[in-house]
Amino acid sequence: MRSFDIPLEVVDTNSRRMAEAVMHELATRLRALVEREEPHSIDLRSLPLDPAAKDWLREQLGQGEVEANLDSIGSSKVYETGFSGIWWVSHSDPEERVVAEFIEVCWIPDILQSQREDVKHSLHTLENSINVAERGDEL
Amino acid sequence: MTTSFEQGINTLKKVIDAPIASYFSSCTSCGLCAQGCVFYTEIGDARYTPIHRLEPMRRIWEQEYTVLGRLKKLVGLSKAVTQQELQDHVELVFESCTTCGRCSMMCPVGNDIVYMIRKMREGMTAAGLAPKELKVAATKTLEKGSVMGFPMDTLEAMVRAAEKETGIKINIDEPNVDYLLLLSSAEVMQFNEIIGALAQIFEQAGVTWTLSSTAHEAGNPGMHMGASDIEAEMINRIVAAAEELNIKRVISPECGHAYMAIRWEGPNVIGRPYPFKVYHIIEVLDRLRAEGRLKTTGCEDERLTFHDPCQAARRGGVNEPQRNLLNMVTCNFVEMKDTQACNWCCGGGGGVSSIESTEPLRKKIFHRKRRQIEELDVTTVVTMCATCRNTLEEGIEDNGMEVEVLGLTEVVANHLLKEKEA
Amino acid sequence: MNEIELLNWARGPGLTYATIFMVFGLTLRVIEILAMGRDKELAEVRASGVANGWRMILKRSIPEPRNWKYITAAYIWHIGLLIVVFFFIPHTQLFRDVFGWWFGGVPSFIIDFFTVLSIAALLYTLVQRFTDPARRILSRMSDYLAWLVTFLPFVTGYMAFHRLGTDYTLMLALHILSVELLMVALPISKLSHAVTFFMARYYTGSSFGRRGIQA
Amino acid sequence: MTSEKPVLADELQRRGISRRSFLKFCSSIASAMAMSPAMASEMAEKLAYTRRQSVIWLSFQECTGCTESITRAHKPSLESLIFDFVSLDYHHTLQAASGDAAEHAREMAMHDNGGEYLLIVDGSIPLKDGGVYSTIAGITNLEMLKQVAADAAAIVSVGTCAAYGGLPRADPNPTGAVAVSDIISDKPIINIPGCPPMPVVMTGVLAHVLTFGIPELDSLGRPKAFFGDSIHDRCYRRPFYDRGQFAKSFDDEGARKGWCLYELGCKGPTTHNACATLKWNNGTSFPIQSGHGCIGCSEPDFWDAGGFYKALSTGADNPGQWAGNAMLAGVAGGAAAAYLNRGKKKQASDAVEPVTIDDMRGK
Repeated sequence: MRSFDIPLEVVDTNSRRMAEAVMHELATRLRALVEREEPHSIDLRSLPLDPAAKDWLREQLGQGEVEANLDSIGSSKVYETGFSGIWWVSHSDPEERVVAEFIEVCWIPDILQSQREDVKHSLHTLENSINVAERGDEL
Repeated sequence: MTTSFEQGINTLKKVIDAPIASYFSSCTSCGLCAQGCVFYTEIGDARYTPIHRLEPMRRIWEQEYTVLGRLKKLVGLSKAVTQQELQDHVELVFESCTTCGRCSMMCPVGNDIVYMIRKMREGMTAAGLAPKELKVAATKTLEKGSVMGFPMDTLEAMVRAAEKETGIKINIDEPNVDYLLLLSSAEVMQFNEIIGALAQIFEQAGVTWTLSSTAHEAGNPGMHMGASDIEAEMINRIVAAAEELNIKRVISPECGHAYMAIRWEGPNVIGRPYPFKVYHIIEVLDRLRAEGRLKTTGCEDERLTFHDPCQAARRGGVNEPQRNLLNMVTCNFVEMKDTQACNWCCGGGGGVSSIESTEPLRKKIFHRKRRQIEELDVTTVVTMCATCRNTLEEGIEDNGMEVEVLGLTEVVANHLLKEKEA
Repeated sequence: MNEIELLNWARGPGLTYATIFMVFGLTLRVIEILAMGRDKELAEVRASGVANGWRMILKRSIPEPRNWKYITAAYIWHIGLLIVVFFFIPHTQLFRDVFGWWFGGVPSFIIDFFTVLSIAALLYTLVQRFTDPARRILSRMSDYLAWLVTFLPFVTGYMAFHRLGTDYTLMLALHILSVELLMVALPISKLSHAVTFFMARYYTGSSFGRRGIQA
Repeated sequence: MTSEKPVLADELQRRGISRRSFLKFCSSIASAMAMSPAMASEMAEKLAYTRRQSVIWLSFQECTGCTESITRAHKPSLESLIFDFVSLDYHHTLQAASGDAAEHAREMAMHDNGGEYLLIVDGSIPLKDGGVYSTIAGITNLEMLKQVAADAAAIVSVGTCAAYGGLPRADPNPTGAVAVSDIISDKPIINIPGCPPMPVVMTGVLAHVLTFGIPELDSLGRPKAFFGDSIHDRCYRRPFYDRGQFAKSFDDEGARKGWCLYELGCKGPTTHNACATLKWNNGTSFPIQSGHGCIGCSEPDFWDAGGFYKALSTGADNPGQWAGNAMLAGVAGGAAAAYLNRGKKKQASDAVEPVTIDDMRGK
């Protein structure tokens, strides 16, 4: 018998209850976002959810209109769930293993936003390349 | 010897044996023995907790016979038993304990507490602390041959009277007969109709028997007191008489402590087995019944109950014979709620009834017996111990109850099938 | 010394010392008692005392209903103690390790039930020790200490199992230490009745048996 | 000196690591440390404006497993980014320089960053016989530790050997090995025990030290973020424990079904580490998941806890082996006590005179 033949799933009723609690929390947080502009993020690793409970949660939330893939030292996948304002964010490392997973309640997840420093750097690069092109034209 | 505190302590050291060591080792101070004790339950004084009565003995055991106790004594953690302490325990060991042994039935770890009380009395007596009434009774028995101090002439006169009444010859010092009958002083003085009754029963059953002029007293104050030497001397007289008359069976009369002394303690205090067997009179009658030699007629139709004497029933193991006989001669016999091994003491045993100062205590504890009798709504209580009978009669009178007390032998005799009728 | 070192000590040398002390002490006590001897029975016996001696060992374990007020709590925690000590699965591991064989365990929720019950019963017996006059007059300091060393393993065990109080490692160490305290107390206190009661009952039972008393 | 160094943000940009990647790194670190997700951007902000931290890494009585653990990833992992954030000025296994040049690099770093450098230690320090059992460049470990620690800002003890003495300290401890904390008491010490420690823990702690300072530690000097829970508390097999379903051997039905390994000696209940949640080999698995109980490697004295395959509830030693002798001694003691008791009893019995009628009559 190989070690990966050992089943990993344990039916744990506590885990399912935890997933149900997450649904309630999301409702509260979504209200806070609408009424008070308060974003929130739930770290899924900090919750004792077994794979079955996580799947259940994923199923409940569904998939919405937006889906984005990042390529930044490993991939990241971000999609809006069936509930607008609730996002599922999962980060993988270069070996495609999930290293962090969040459910974010926000208008748009930070990680999708262009970062000011990156933009500044881009601007610099862009201007440089224009200058180089122009100089090239002059030549 | 000259009794002294030292003699007492040495005696206590002497009597501690493996059972006692195991008992003290096992006691968890749970206090359940108190629930068995009639003195504790009726009077409610915590000092009457049976195992508490043995505290000096426990300390001697611990200090002398356990490694830990020796150490504790060495470093002064454990105080030696004092004379005053023993003195204070006279009340608990003699005056408020009838050695009925009911506590021994309650103990969850199985301690035979009253076995220890008996041994403790041994030490107390060696320390010169035995109650004076018991000492007087012992003196009378040793000197006159009977607990109450009446001479043989008195008994002989009663025997002759019984002969006249029944027309049956009663032997004294007759050798080679089936049985040597012992009597207790209480029977001779108060319930002497027993002699005639037995003569009739034995006559009918075809049993030969005799009394002894040198050993007629079954009672043994030596046992109550815990003076084994004195107890042995009285036993030896009986053994000598039985041997001299070449009798193989000795009958202990309707007296609980006598049965305990002669049947169970006797061989052990004299240090050798008997050349004869000992029976309680009720055992003899029951055997005759079983053999069909005891023929009775009719039955007592009064509603009656039976009081099991502690030393014969709970401590002596005579439980069935009395019931067989009762079923033979009574038709309205009801058992007490607590009976046989768990019967409540009448309050007079263990020498307590002979100690004058205990009268108020006895009056208090009799209420247990009163309730036991009253809840049965009987008119008669039958028993098979002269001391119980006395105590019951006294208590019943004190409480103005309308209940009659009878000895079982007498009840059987009353229903004996007469020759003519046969 | 930190928690894990304390636990290692408790599981290692501590347990060994406690076991040695307990076995040595109890053996000594048993020999000490047996060697006191008892006189040979010279009266003609009705029956051999042996059978009734053994019968008494079992028979006195049966509760006497008339005393229910005084014995119920004690029975509960004694039974609880037996179940918890000998049938809690981690405990069965210990016994299996020591003896090479042991019974199966029972599910933890049953152990939990008996632990709570036993703790409550023990508390009640303490109340009784203060309130019942007979028990109070008999109680010496050693009786209260014996109660305490019996009580502690239940409480520490419960707390360790439920991750209550302090860190589990420390709680487990305290639990094992409290049991070791109990083991040390066994031969030097009235707790030795756990072993000597066999003798007490046997002696009484055999002497009763000889006289034909069945009780 | 340090102020002349560029801030991390510029370094990263120079290496082509986007700010977004950096944010992602911080998110995963914050998550691993069970910090609130909101802290991730704060950490990113702070980290971006720190300068590369000078680190001196001393290896004493060790097996290099700790270094292996942290550097073993085949591809550059997210966690290995941390090495871009620090300046590893001395590490005698990893550095290119050797001999005097290496020692010189250490002295330079100490000189240039006095009071600010971070000291990382792996391995225990032998004290016996003047510490001769382990020396570097002729300097005993004890000596070197004291020297380097004197001007360090903080010390990180990596691995169980440095944190608690580990294998070298196991009974009978022939070299007199001790932990860093047994020698240094005037500097903050963070213990990252484990044999070896988890790479992500190392990364997380360094990131925390660089941004928020020294993390909250437990009584054994371990960051609570990683060592706050026991393996057992976070074990996915925990429900089997609660239900009393235990594997009895490594090849029985229970083992195949993935039941609890308690009876097979798992030390999960008393072991504090993050294996059950963060897992090893980039999150692949951890010992219990692959069918072996936890051996408790992140706890002090784990080698001396009675064997990896003895259940936690059993004696570490075998208490039963002494029972026979204890009983014999008890018999001997009992016999001696009995002899004394019998003598005493006989003496008392001999002193007792019979009670006679004269005693009854009184004087």
